[in-house]
Amino acid sequence: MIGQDERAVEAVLFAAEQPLTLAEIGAAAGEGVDVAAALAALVQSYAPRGIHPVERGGRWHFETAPDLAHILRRTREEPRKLSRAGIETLAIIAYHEPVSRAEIEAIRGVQISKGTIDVLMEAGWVRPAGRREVPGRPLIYATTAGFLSHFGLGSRRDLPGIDDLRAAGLLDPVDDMLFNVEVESAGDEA
Amino acid sequence: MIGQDERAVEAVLFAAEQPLTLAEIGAAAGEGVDVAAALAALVQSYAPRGIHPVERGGRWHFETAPDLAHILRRTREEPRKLSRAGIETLAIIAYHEPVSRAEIEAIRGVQISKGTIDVLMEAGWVRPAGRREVPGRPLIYATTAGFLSHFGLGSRRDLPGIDDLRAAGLLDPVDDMLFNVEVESAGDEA
Amino acid sequence: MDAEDTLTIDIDGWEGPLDLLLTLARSQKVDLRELSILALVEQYLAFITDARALKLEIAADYLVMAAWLAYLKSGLLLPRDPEVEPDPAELALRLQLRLQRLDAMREAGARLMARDRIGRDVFLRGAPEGLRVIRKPAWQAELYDLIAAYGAVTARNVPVMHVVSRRPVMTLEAALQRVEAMLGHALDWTALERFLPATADPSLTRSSRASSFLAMLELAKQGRVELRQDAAFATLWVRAA
Repeated sequence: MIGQDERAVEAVLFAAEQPLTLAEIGAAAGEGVDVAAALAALVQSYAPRGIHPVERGGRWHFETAPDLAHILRRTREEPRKLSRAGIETLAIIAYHEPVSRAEIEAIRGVQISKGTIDVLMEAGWVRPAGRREVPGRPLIYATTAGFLSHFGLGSRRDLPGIDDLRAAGLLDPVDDMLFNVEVESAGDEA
Repeated sequence: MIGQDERAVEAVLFAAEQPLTLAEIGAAAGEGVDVAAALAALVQSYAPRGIHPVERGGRWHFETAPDLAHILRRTREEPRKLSRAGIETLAIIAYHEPVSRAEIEAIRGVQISKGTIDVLMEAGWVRPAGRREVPGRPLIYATTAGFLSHFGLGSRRDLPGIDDLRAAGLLDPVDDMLFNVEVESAGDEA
Repeated sequence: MDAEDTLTIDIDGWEGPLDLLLTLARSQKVDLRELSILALVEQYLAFITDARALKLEIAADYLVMAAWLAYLKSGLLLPRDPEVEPDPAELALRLQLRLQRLDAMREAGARLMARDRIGRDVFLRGAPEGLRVIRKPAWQAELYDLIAAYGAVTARNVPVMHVVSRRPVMTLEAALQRVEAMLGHALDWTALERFLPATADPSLTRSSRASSFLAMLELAKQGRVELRQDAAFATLWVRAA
């Protein structure tokens, strides 16, 4: 039996043009609706169906089941194709956020061209997230809720392998200054 | 148990940007999918839900359940005071109903802007009451039951007559009124 | 090495020395944590030497890296000199960590791109109705406002109708009749004003004066009255002829 709360939440999510927070769903569905319980019930009742309610970064929306991609894809354009630099930069921001441009460059070992971060911001996946309080006060970048939705991540904890990488110390704050200094001084000698 | 055909058809309908014909659904869902049977199954399985697949003129789409329309279109009431043109027009309709727009203008001595009667209809106080059988067959307007209840009147006969108005001094300040009329008619045209 | 030829040709394809180092490290086909830094350094230096032999343009940062790696190599091969800071073994470890980091991010990027992505693998609702908040004006008016407004409209119209329908004038015909009738009674010179109807309305007075004057001129033309005026703007006298 489908409860009235469930029906209301399902209709709200269905009609919404944007993913909605619990509070937004509650505001639309009306007073006294137990949104969390209704969502849990919906997730269960839609599990076998061709469309599902999903949570991405604290916001909910309906999307089609991934296994049906083949029938839906043919009429659609491929989403934005990123350059290799773009993909790596996005991964670095996602796994290290917030991170400055210099820190991204330290990990990649090369300068990133001016447009790379712009492309990621234009896609709605990356946003400026303030400045690092170090000399020069560089801008730092972080990912957005749109990034989580696009890549089907409930939260940053769902980033593939993030726990292993952290345990291996590969996500520690980037400090390659010494290495770079050495390179330069070695270069001077050469 | 939800069949694979049903899942495919539901995902296709969900992702479509416009309502689809059976043939279009079939083309998207793939070879060998019994679209009509899948739609029939979907109609049944969604019947108790907050969203339904529906057919309109041979095309299918998902719609939110009609009984949930109120949560999708939330109206927020904002108190607004009627303009002077609005209240005068309403008064003329109330005293002279049924009355045409031209007659209202003749009585007011000032043209009424297009929106004035619309506002009164939106407020639920005035309704079209047929046409006057004269050349041009102009629409005539009358007040509603909502008008009577808003103003606390048992019937239109409860409106004070001209003699009552005179006794109450409401017909006296002619010069002031004339002055105000000049100002207001300028405003009406704007 | 087999890879060397392609590497040489593709020199422009590398995203910097670290990228090249990582590719070379991968060719060792071991876990990056087990990587032989010394072997990697040898590979890199050999690659740069080959490229130079082929007179390929080599960007400065590749040469800088080569110099640094040559320095690292000598540090690793020579007996440990405690005076040298930092320890070459530690530098080697740091290089290894850098390669691991870049490799990890590269792999993470590939895994991200392979996820079920919106618009490619999963799809959002094509035509959402949207949740709309409609601002509906709640029109307000009081009964007093209504009645007062009707009073205002009515009051505005009353004087207008009064002026139009009852404008006080005396027509020429009325004046002729009145003057002819009165002449029967007044035999001597009589002032024009005496023929006018008694009224407090100054506009009716003006109208009847003008009409009566015209009526007298008409009667004088017909030879039925005589007119006399002693001076300009003086009283106009009339008597039957």
